[in-house]
Amino acid sequence: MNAVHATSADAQHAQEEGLRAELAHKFLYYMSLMREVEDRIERKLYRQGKVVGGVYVGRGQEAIPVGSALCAEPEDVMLPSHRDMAVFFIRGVSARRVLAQYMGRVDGLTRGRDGNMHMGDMKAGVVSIISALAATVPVAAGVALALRYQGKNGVAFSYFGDGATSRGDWHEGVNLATVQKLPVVFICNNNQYAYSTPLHMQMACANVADRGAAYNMPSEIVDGNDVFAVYEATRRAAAHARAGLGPYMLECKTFRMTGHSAHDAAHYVPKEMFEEWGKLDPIVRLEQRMLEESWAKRDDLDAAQAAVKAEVDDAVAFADRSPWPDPATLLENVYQNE
Amino acid sequence: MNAVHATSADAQHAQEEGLRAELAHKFLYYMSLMREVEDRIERKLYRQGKVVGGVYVGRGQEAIPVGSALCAEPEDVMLPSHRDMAVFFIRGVSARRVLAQYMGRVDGLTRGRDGNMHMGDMKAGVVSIISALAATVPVAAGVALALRYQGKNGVAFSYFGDGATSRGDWHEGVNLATVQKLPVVFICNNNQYAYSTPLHMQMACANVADRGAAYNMPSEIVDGNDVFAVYEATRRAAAHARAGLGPYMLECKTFRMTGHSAHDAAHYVPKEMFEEWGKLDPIVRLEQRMLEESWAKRDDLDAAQAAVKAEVDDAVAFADRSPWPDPATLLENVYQNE
Amino acid sequence: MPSTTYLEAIREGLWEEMERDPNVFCIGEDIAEYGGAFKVTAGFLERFGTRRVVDTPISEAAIAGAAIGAGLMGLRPVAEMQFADFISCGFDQLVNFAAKCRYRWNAPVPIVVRAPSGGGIHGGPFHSQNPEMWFVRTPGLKVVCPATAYDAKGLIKAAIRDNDPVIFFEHKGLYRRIKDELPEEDYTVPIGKAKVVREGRDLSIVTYGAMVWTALEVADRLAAEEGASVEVVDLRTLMPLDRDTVCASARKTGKVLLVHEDTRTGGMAGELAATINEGAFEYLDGPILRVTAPDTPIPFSPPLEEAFLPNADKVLDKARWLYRY
Amino acid sequence: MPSTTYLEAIREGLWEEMERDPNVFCIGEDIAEYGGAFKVTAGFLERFGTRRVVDTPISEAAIAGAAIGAGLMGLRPVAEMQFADFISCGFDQLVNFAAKCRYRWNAPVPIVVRAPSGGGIHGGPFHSQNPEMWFVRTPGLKVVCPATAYDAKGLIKAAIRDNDPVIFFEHKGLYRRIKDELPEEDYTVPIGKAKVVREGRDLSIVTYGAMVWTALEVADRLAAEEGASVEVVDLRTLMPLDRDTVCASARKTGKVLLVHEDTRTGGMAGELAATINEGAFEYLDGPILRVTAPDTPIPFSPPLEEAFLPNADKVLDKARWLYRY
Ligand SMILES: Cc1ncc(C[n+]2csc(CCOP(=O)(O)OP(=O)(O)O)c2C)c(N)n1
Ligand SMILES: Cc1ncc(C[n+]2csc(CCOP(=O)(O)OP(=O)(O)O)c2C)c(N)n1
Ligand SMILES: [Mg+2]
Ligand SMILES: [Mg+2]
Repeated sequence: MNAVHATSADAQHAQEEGLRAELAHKFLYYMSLMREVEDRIERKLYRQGKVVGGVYVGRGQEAIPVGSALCAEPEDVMLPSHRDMAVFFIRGVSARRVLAQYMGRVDGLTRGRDGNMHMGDMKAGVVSIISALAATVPVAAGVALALRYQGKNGVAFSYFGDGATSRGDWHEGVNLATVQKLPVVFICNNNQYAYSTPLHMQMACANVADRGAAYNMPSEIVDGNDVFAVYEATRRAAAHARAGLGPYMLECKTFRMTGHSAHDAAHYVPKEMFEEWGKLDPIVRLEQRMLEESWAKRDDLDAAQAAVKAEVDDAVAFADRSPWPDPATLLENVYQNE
Repeated sequence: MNAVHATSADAQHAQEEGLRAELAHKFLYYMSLMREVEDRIERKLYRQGKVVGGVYVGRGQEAIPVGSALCAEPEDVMLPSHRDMAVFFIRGVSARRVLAQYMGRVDGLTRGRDGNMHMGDMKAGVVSIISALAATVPVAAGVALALRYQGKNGVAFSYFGDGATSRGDWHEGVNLATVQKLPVVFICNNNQYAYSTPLHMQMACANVADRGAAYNMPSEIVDGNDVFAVYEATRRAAAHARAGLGPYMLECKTFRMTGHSAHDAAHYVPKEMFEEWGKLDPIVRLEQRMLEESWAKRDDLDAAQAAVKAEVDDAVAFADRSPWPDPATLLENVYQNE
Repeated sequence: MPSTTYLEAIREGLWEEMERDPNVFCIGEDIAEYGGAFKVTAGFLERFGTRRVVDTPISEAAIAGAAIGAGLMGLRPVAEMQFADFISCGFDQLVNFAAKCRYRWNAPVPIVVRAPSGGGIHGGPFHSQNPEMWFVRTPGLKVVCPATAYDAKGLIKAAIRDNDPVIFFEHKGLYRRIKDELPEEDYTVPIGKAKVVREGRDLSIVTYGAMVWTALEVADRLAAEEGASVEVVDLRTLMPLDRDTVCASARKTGKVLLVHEDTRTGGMAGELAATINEGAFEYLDGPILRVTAPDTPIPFSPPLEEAFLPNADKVLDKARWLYRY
Repeated sequence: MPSTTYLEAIREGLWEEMERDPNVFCIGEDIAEYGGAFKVTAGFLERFGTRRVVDTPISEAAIAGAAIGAGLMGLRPVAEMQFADFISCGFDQLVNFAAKCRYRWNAPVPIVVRAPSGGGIHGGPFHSQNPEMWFVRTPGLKVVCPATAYDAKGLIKAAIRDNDPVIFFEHKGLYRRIKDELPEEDYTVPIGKAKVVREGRDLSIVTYGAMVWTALEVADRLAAEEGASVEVVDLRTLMPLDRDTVCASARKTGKVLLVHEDTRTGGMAGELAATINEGAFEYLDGPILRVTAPDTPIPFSPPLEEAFLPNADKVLDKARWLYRY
């Protein structure tokens, strides 16, 4: 290896390092933003009665939406589930609008017509979930069919929890996608509970990834609390799908660090699980790595967190000022031109 | 080995041979009966307009219902699909009543209220299918749950085609049965087509048995045109389920030697497939084996076939004499006591 | 007896039936250790064990199907939908399997499907629906919608003892809002019988579920306002429909206001309007009117939900108009 | 132009829309090489290829869901249910996903779900149903039930061009029985508009689907028998319902007979009875009556099916009674 080569290799290495550091900062921003917005919702706004209805948060699972959605290309279409808030941020939906959505205000993506994560925006390439779990899975197949039909090189990102894989719609959607070799990345957050139901009462196989064989679909188990791991795996999966090789599933092992919803104290979860998984907090792990790799100093991190808090302060204030929907609009838009 | 042992081993062998011969005769009887009844329906009564509506036959697949259902114990409950007519015969429902069912007469199991294989009789331990494919799969799980609940040692036999495994109900039913470790034997007749749709457009995996991994369920591929093979495999499967080890799936590879229904000429099936599989006709194979093993002579077989024809002649005459349902009964029995 | 909530009444009815009949068991999501999303089966696991309190995967079709299979075997399953809104996920099993077994092959399917329905809890489009009409229009199913704690207990017991499939709608808004003194002894409320919950001469309000309470309030207010004597009929069961009680009330008062929380088009009010036309046309002194939710999904945000739901003011307006007609 | 059957009219409409708009495609079971169970899409594969004629596994929920996904992306999927009876297997996708997207998040779902429905072909309980009311009562869905070849073609085209989800019921009994001379040029029939298919003064029969032909026969017979002038209104679309045309007819004749093949309780006739009460009560000279199938599953055996289905004799009886009233 001559000097020129060495130099260019060094440069490349430095550049890669730079990219990784940059990526890490992005990860941290989106994960922290999701954590902070959800904390405000669950621990403040909900208790203050400013957020009503069902509230489900993704505390401890932030690496999954963040690591995966940051792989998405602009043409890709996201179908997040109910613990994937960061997907919206990454797709350009502001914390302001998300908070207004939770608070039932006109600036929410559904203008008060639906609550919490039940929102979407086709201009941002995000399809809204409905409550019925896994209902978006066949819809993701249809989105992918359309992407191919339209000659786009896009991929559909279909998100769901472990429990959702028990549903018939999940099976039908995955089956159709695999038979049709559609460009879909299936992303399971296996947080080991579905509401109060532990995994072994949801499925007889040990891993969600074991379900892949039924569809001849490559399925990978990923450390869902390691955002880099999620990112790398999603890149592999998306490349596979984009290359026309059909769907690819990622099972991201993680843990739900809360009750099922804001009103559930999760007595049924053994305390040790919270302790054990608490040590694997994806944000803490990311920060540690950033410090170790010298991608950031403690001060940088503190500053980043402070900036996120400020952004969320502003967003909450915005949402709180956002008007209530006008009851006179109740009948509009059930059908077009009404 | 001394003389006594040798003798008893010989005797045992002779006895086993005798049992196998007896079994073979039973196989032949039920397979021939099914073939003959279905032939009359599809090729005579339907064309004469005496059978109306949809007619689906199991020509070429007779080994599957016969080989499996003959393993069933009295307490077991059968949930046959639409190409499993022999299950009814084995459960004691006469050809007379089956033909009356097809002809819409009062002596059919549904007294004219439903047609073809859409029939059941809980006293005979047979649950009626509904049209929606795989709908009986979750019902089989419920039947098995009840068997266990009631302290019975019975097993539910759940039958379906390859295409039915694409349905959400199939997935939900199998998943529930495996999670609950219920005594169910799942019996797939993989006849390689679902209506006009070939296997590879129905599923991306090569075998239906590959779906078993998703449920951590033992799944075996069986020569579905070899009634002995089906019988032996079903015994293994039922023993597993009966021992409390949970469900077991058999994928019986076979071929639909007709169109999907009486009005379908199956132009979409390559001719060679009919030729190739025609050579594997399960009744012909059984007869050959019976001759080879000296369980029967040609004359015996001819006599058996003649007896079946006579039985079916009688059954057709019976069904033809059976009264039409009285329109005055139309409103009865939607609810109890009406 | 201390006062019992609507929710507690259902819980008691279910519990007592489990005690009475060893064939009764519960099946659903999160109903065992967790006791159900609304805690209707809290404590059941401890008393009856996993054999009779069966937690399932998230599989509404399998829950319905397994209940049917067990019902065909002579058991008496009580299946829980976590929310009535998810009943559409197990729809085919109910409308095609359960509903038609008896008619087709004389096989009773004695199951109960409990479905917490109704709005007013800011549940939004997927946790507030009133899907009763999907089932009312499906011959072979019975549909029950109790309004009081007394009826809720009596009807859940009757539903469990009934030999046909019963869809049992529990109004979430009533769960903890409504109370009754319940008898000590075992009792049932017959399926298929409406109840005149307030006698009147001038105008009938025919309704069911949460709107019974709205109707009673309107009856009071219209009496105070105009001295009107308003009769309130609580259908209690939607299918089989007690057409006689409805028509008798229509014949008596000559004016009928139909009220339901469900959306308008294709709602129960239509069926009632046709029934009254057929059975009491000559007695009518005014058009049969209806107050219902409008034909939209159920919005989440409180001001929208409030505008969506029928309430006493809206019912009173129409009642007054009809009374003066 | 040669005479075109109802089935051929749908086929032509679908074909022409596929030619006109590259975003239109078909998805369903056995629709490609086989051309569909009823051969509505025969020849489509050869013309449009597998990209635009998508055969699926047996997965009604996936068919509905995939159509929704593609619709959200701006395509115009036409999904086929092999029989309307299987629509219950994809039910949640239609009533909860498709129906509510526009209202909730302003996302149009321009899909058409074709569903061959109706009896009279000895299909039995699972191949003869008329499930329109499940969808009529679900705000956000449109429901179309053409009775003529002309309307079938015009409405399938309108449905495909419509920006909302449309459930398109094709009556199997009409597929090959009914013909029309169709215009050469492109035309559509507006969704949401009923049609007075026969003018009359004495009595209105309001109906849709196959029963339109029964109503026309009854109109002839009652004219011959009693000199009655019977008006026949074909709803064509059930949702949005053309209440104006219905009420105008009721106001004109003062007597209304409602007829549908669907079962009685919770059927369209109820909604119409309520609508007429609200919009034409003072004009009524007799009770609004209905002739429908009874509240049972649809029996298979010909004598039972015949007793089940409404027919001209049954309609004539009620029409005569009402005429003389
Ligand atoms: C069809 C359906 N049934 C039940 C529910 C109620 N429900 C909401 S979330 C949930 C648990 C979901 O578990 P999982 O898929 O693992 O996702 P997680 O909440 O753990 O992220 C349940 C049962 C629902 N939303 N949809
Ligand atoms: C839910 C549902 N969709 C569609 C149909 C129409 N249909 C009847 S049989 C059949 C093919 C079934 O294929 P398979 O399960 O392989 O059974 P086979 O007929 O080959 O024995 C179809 C599509 C149906 N009965 N149910
Ligand atoms: Mg989970
Ligand atoms: Mg097959």
